[in-house]
Parts: sequence; C-alpha cells; structure tokens
Amino acid sequence: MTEISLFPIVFYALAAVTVVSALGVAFSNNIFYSAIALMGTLLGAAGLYVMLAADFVAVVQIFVYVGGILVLTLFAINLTSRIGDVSISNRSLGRFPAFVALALSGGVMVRAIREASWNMVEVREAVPTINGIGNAFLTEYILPFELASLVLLAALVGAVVLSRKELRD
Amino acid sequence: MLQEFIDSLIADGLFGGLPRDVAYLIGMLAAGALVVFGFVLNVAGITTFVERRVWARIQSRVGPNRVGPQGVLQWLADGLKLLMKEEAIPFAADARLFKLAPFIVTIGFITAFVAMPFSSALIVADLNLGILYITSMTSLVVVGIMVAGWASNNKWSLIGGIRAAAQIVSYEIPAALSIFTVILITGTLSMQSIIQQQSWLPWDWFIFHNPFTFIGFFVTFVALLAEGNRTPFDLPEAESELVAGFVTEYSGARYLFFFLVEWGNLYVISAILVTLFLGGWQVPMIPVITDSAFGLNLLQALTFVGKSYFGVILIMWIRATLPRIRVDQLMTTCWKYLLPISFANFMGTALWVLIWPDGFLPAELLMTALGFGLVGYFFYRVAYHLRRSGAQITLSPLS
Amino acid sequence: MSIAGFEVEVDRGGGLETEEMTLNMGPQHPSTHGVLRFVVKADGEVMRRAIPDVGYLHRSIEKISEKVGWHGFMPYTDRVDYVAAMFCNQGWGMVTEKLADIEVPKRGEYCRVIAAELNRISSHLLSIGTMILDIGAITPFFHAFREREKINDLLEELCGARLTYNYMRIGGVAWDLPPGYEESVLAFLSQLEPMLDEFNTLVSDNTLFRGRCAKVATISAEQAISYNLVGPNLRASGVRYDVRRDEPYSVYPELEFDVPIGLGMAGEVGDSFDRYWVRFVEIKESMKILRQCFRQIPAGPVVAKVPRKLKPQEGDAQIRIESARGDMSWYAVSDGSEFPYRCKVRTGSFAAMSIIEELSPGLMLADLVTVIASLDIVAPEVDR
Amino acid sequence: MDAASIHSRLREKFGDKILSAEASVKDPFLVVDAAAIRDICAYLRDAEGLQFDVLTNQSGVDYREQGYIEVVYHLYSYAHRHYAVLKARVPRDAPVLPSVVTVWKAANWLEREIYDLLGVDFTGHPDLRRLLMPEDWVGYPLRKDFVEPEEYHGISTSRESLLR
Repeated sequence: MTEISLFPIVFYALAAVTVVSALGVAFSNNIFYSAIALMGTLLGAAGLYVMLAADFVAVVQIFVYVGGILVLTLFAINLTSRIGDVSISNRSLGRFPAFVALALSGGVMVRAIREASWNMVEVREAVPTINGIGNAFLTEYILPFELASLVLLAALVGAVVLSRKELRD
Repeated sequence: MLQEFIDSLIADGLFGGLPRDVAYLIGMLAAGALVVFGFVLNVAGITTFVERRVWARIQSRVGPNRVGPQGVLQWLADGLKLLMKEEAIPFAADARLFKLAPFIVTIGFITAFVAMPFSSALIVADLNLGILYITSMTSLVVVGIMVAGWASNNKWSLIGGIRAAAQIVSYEIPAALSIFTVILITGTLSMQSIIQQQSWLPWDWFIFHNPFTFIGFFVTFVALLAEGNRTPFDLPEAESELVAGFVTEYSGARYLFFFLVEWGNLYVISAILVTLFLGGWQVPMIPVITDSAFGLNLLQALTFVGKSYFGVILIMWIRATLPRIRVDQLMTTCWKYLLPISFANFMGTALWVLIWPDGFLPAELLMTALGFGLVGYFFYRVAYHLRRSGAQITLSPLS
Repeated sequence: MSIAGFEVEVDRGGGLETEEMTLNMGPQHPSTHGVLRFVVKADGEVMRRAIPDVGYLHRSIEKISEKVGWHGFMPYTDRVDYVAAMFCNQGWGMVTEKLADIEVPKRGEYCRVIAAELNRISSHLLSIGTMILDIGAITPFFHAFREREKINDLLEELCGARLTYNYMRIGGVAWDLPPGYEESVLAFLSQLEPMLDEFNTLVSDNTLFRGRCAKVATISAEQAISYNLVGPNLRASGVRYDVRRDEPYSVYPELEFDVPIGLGMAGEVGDSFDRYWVRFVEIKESMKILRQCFRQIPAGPVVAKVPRKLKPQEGDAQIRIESARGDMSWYAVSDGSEFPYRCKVRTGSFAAMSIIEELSPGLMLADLVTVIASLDIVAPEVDR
Repeated sequence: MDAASIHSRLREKFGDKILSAEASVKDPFLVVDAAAIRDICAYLRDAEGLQFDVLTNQSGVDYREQGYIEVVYHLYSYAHRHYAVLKARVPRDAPVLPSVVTVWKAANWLEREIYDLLGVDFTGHPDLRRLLMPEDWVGYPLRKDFVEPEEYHGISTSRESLLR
C-alpha cells in the first residue's frame, strides 16, 4: 500500500486559493470585492508559509496584512466619496502599457523559473523560527530593518501631505 | 497533544489501514467539531444567559427564569428562535458580501480557540506562537465587521463598520505592546509555556511581577475591551446613536452569528488576560485530587474557566454601569494615554528583566499586597455606598 | 473637552477634505424620544447641521378643542405631553377658570399641586433616566424607572390611571385624596431620598458621563431667552426664573422651595450636564414641596360648582404654568359658546426643539443624542 | 409697569400705529398696525423700562365672521416681570405680516406653525416652510372653513365605522 500524502493536495488547494483570489483582485469591477479577494490571497499565502515551516512569517502575515493593511484598505474605501453607489468600480486603464509590462515581467519570470536549479530539500521537522528571525533582524540586517521603518515614515508623511486640502488648492 | 493522541489511536488500529495524513485530518476535524459544538457555542450561549442574569441583579430585576430551571436554557431557546426566523436581506444590499460577513467574523472567533489552553493537557494545539496566533486570528473579526457594514448599504451600518475598524486598529497597538510586555518576561509566545512559568501563588502571577506589568494588566484589559467592542467602547453598535451599527440590517441566523461572536469574545478576552497575567490554569497540588491525571486536568480546567468567568462577569459589570464614550474621547484615550503608557511599560519591563532576570521577590510581594489592597479598598467603598444608600442586598443569585 | 479631568483640544472638522454625508435619523430611531426626524448633514462623525423635521406625532389637539367643549377637552390635554399629563390638565383648567371666573377651593388647589409635583418627579426621573440610557449606560435607567413605577402606582391610586390621568376638572379636581394617601406618599418620598443619593454617586459623579456632557451644546443665557427656552433648560443656562416662584399661581406662594440653576459643575454654565443637574436637583425641591403640601392642606371641598354647560364670557386669556418641561403657556379664546373658539398651547419642548438646529454645527453625531436627551424633548409635546 | 403705562409709552412712540387698546379684559391687549409689528416689537424688546425679552407665545386665531386673522403676541419681561399682549389683524384673503424672527428667535418656529396651520405669510422669515403638516398638504387646518380632504395620497381619512 502506498503512503499517499495530503501534503501536495493541501499545497495545491492553497495555491489555487491564492491564485484565484489574486485574479479576483485584478479583474473585479468592484473595488470592495477586490479588497475582499485580497484577503483570500493573503490568507492563502499565509497557508503556504505554514507549509514552508515558516510559522512566524505566516502568523505575522495575517496579523499585519489582514489585521492591519487590509483593514486600512477597507477603511479607506469606506471613506471614499460616493461609497453608497453600487457601481463604484475600478475600471481598467491603459491596457496596452499593461500588456507590455506583463510581457516583460512574464518573460523575466519564465526565464527565472527555467534557469533556476531546483534542488529538493530534505523534509525537516518544523522548528520554531522566531529566535532565528529575531537574531537576524537585530544583528546582521539591522540597517535594512531600520531603513524600512524610515521608508514607512516617509510614506506616512507623504500620504498626509497628499490629502491636506489647503496644500492641494 | 492531539497528535500524540491520534498516534496512539492509529497504534490501536482504530483507523484501520487509513494513511496517516488522512487519519490526522479526520482527527483534527473531529476535534474541531468537538471544540466548536461542545464548548465554543455553549460558552457564547451561556455567557449571554449569565450576562442577562447578572444585569438583572444589578438592575434590580429578575431576568430570564422561565426556560429550564432558573432559566438556564434561555440561551438555547433564543438561539433556536433566531435560527428559525426569516432572514431579510435588504434589496439594495450587496447580497454576496452580506452573507459572507458573518462567516468571516465567526471564523476569526472560533479559530482563536485552537490555541486556548484549558489545562496542562487540554488544548487543541499548543502552538509555538500561541498568543500571536490568537491576536492575529481575532483581527479577522474586524474585516468581517467592515464587510458587514459596507454590504448592508445602510449609512448607520457603514458608520458602525468604520468606527469598528478605526477603534480596533488603534487599540490593537497598546494591546499588542502590553501583551509583548509579558513576552519579554517569558521569552516564549506559547500559551502553555507562559502559564507554566507562573504558579498558583498570586505573587508568581505576571500581574504582580513588577509595577509595569501591574499597570500593563489594566492597559491590556482596557485595550481588549475596546477590541471586543464592549462598553464603554461599544461605539460600533451604539444602539442609541447608530440604531445597531453594523448589525442594523441583519436578522435571523446571521444576526445570531454576530452575537455569538460578541459574547464569545468576552470569554476570549478574559482567557487571554488569565493566561498572561493571572496564572492560567495553575493549581496547588492537592494530593488526593491531583494524583490522577484526570483529577489534575479537571481541577486545572475548572480553575481556568472559573478565573475566566470572573473576568467575564467583571466585563458585564462594567457594561451595566458605565456610559459609552465618544469617538474623539475613544481616540484620545488610545493615542494620548494608553499608547505612551504601554510604551513606558514595555521599556520598564525590559529594564526590569535585564536587572532581575529571575524576578525580584520583594517587589512581587509588594505588588501583590498593593493589588489585594486595591481590591479591598474597592469593596470597602462599595460597602460604604451600600450602607449610605440603605440598599437591600440579596446575595442569592437565584430568585 | 475634558476626558478624565484632562483638557483636550479636539479639531472638530477641517483639515482633511471629506465629503458631506446626509444621514436620515428617524422617524424610527432608538433615541428620538417619540417620533422625531433629523436630517443630519455630517462630515464623518462631526455634524455640519442637524435639521429637525417634526410633525410625525401631530394629532391636531388644538383643532379637536374646537369641537369637544370646555369640559370635554380635559382628557385630550393629557395627550399633549403624556409624560407629564397633570400639568396639561392643570393648564387647561386654569385658563378656563380664568375665562369663566371660577374660584378653585383651597383643598382642590392643594390636590392639584400634590398631583402635579408627583408628576414632575416622575417626568424628571424619566428624563434623566433616558438621558443616561442615550449616553450608553443601562442600569441607571432601570433605577430611575423603578422609582417612577412607584409614582405611577401612587397616581393610579389617586385617579385610576397611570399615564393619561384626567384627574383635574375645571374648578378643581375630580376626587379628593384617597384615605391614607399622605402616609403612602411620605413613605415613598423617604425611600426616594437614598435612591437619589445612590443615583448621584452612580451617575453625576461618573467621569465618563461628565466627559460626555461637559461643554456639549452650551446654551448661553441670551440664546436661551431669545429662543424662549423655558424651565430646567433656561435655568441651566443660569437664569433663575421659575413661574411657580416669579409669577405665582395656585398655592405656590404658600410653599417654600428653591429654584436651582446651572452652576457649570462639569464644564461651563448651560452645557448638557447642567441641564441634567438642574432636573436632578428639582426632584429634591419637588419632594420638599410635597412634604409641605401634606402639612398645610386644609379640609374642604375639592371642586367648585361649575355648570355642566359651561359658557365663559367672550374674550381671550393666557395663563402660564411651570410644567415639568418648563413654562407652558395656554391661550384660549371664547366666543361665549359651549365650545372653545381657539386654544393654543406653547410647550417647553417646542421651544427646545427649535434651538437644536442652531446648536448642531460642530457637534459629533453622538452629541446630537445627548442634546435631544438633555433638552428633555418629548415629541408629542412638540407636535401636539 | 402696568398695561396702561406700556400703552401710553407706545402711543407716544408710534402714534396712530396703535389702533386700539383694551384694558378692561382679563389680559389687557393692544391692537396694532400689522405692517408696523416688527418695529413695535423691536422697540418693546430694547426700550429702557420695557425690555420684553421673551416672546412667550404667538398664536393665530381665525375670525371668519369678522374677516380677519388675528396674530396674538404674548410678551414677557424677565427683567421687569410684566406682560404685554399685542394683536395684529390681517385680512383672511391676503394674510401678510412682517416676521419678528429678527427680534426673537423663538418666533421662527412659532411663525412657521402659524403659516402651516393658518396660512399667514410672514415676510422676512428666513425659512418659512410647513412645520407640522406634510410639505404637500393643501389647505390650512386651523382656519374655520377648512374641510378635511377625503384622502391623502390614496389613504382615506375617514372610516365607515369608528369601531372597525
């Protein structure tokens, strides 16, 4: 009797959730639907992280992206004008540039996939990853880590500046 | 825990020749169903009954006392009634998202119970990331609330949803910071390890570990109240302002789901507090009872649920007493007071752990004395007011 | 604004550009105290304007008066303000008596005052109870209503009805006090006293309650007079005026009581907390009046001899009484027939309702509820 | 200040705008020229010794037989504790009257109510809309010749039997 494993089934299910939701984000006409589909993508990605034994990243993905970013996105959508309208839409703009960009990035990705050397790794017992991540962040990668927070701060200030009424007039 | 249990079942040949993964899947689903139907739903339901009775006592009423002895089956009757009710979906609502919202909320609530410890053995999965997992899963609830608010196509619902989002996102920061204060002491995120580092003696509880965790307990309590949309932070569904906030348009079973989550969350809030600050399921080793694993676990579970329900009743008491605060006051409380306080707590605890890595017993004893002193003073004041008003007190919870 | 004693600067509106939202609050809404409608122009949580739309409870009581006769109108007056119906009874009685030159016997006047002051307590209990309910606390509401229920029992004992009393008659009252009434009212008053203390510690001293009411919708004395705010709302703005004391009617000159005014205890004089506080103190004053009444009440008839077919002489008359919601002005015109030619009542809530539109800009959505409750608006009184 | 001295002061100031005075009734009143009502009210509010700072009541009465609608102003002074009653008479077929909203803000809703129920047009009123009746209501219910319409938006206003 062969030992069938659920692992690939779960993987493909999660991958399907992720990809289908991502398509929903891109193709939905309703911006609110896009945001909700984004939740599916994020949760699917979190699931994939779990399969990679990266439990901390998975949980933080949900905590930060779903609990924080997605909520803020929904919040922003709710505050936009004419939110009561049923027909709020994110129409697709600039199809030709998009196609070019898709072709370029797609080409790069296909090339990357074909040229990468796909090594199989021994399946290891899942070990807690928090210590490693913490140490890496606060020793080896402390500069990028701090720089990232500066970038976020700049983005925050920029957002405030953009939405100030008196500056825009 | 669960894994070992299923392994033993497989060894007993219970699953026949089924593959290991499938056996795990079945085991997990069975355990999940057991937890959800055997515990979560009942906890939420019974909490509504307890809340109504506690309120009734506070408000000098009788409360539900007809369905079953002392009305204990009232929650079942209410739940069944709501399940059998016709569900009205507003014509202008976005029906798909309208139907989806209660599920998102319920998922966010029920999955939190996976890492909830009830005794040293009674836990679905002692996740390595336990507390972080619970906080991140409960943040799904706010997504559901926002979807509900938007999909209802009702301005009151929309305002409720927006309020909920603003409130929960804001209060997540002080809540998380205060939770991390405890993590600094334990060095682990696992719920079981956090509890194991405390003991049944009050001065070993993390609330009395040092002055910062003592304040941190109250900060966490306030922040979690706000995240659970409880009075005085129940702005998303403020019935006198927003009709019913994000649940205005809901009826029947979907309404039931929202309220299941609302009342179930009471228990989640208290359980988090009990785990982090109040010693969890730690019990003294009473020889006769704790000799057997069953007796030990039973006692631990009773202790944990008992402590948690103490918190639940405290929250109910607060809800019955305090008025609701306004949106600007809500934001001020969070950003101007709670956030700086929790930052200070975080830094303070970090220093404390640096200086006394194993804790500092005199400070712990002092904090314990202070804590019990505060409780004693509180009851002294209560007794003073009761004497002054000449109120008649009935101590029996039954009537 | 102040939270937990700290002064906090809040930028109410301005800054970020946002779109105006039109909210329709009511006619069915949990805190409109009857059936009211507000069209709220809001910028997020901050209101730019709240436009009241009344008339959902208009029962054309003034028109009815022209069809039912002087005596027959008395039960209808109950419906003008069903929370404090005694005052409407008394107002209609007094204006008719003024037109027809009827003298009310002394005992009748005392019976009227006893009934009216009991009703004032019950109305104020309802007002402060629902105000706290609107602000979000549930328990004080039940405590207030528990006491109100006892007053309802007392008034039921007096006249058989719990809400629309129809107790007074033109020329006096319908019945004398029932036997043992004094004892039951005094017993009630003595147990109301500790309850008020308890209520005070539970509500008036509550930081959150004060934070919600302090400096919300402050009405200056000039504004209040110009809008003709009356009763507790006027006194909260610092104007010490009470019709009972300054234009005495009935037997009020023989009674000792204080007229409380707003002191700005939580923030500034004339804010929502002061309006609550004035009502709270007035309950105690009414208790004082009731105790005096039972000491002073003389024996004698309770109703004057009034012809069954009352035909007051031609002319018009206006009277003012201090109802639970303040100065209630009754104007009646007689053409010498059995039916009033015209009757007009200007009520306290009518004036209070008209000021809300001016108060609303810059208030938060939650404050609108506080304002409606603190002005003690009873929708039927606005519409009549 | 009693009614007679208020009358004499007004007579001094406004002369023949004061049409008549009645002192021997329950509430002594002055009948004034409708067109001058705003000036008289402003004077009554501001003049030293008068200071009628409140408009306690404003009512409209339809005198069908006499052919006019009477708007009655009940004034009161918190400062001096005295009353004054003004009456302005406007013809039933063209009831137009200056608004006193600029004098007392309380007049805003009171005048709207009179406009609503009696059809008196107050010139200078900032927001003269119906107050109690629906916006599309036809007729003025407190006029003596008002006949209730049979139905309103297809809803019958009468019932065959009161006990149904």
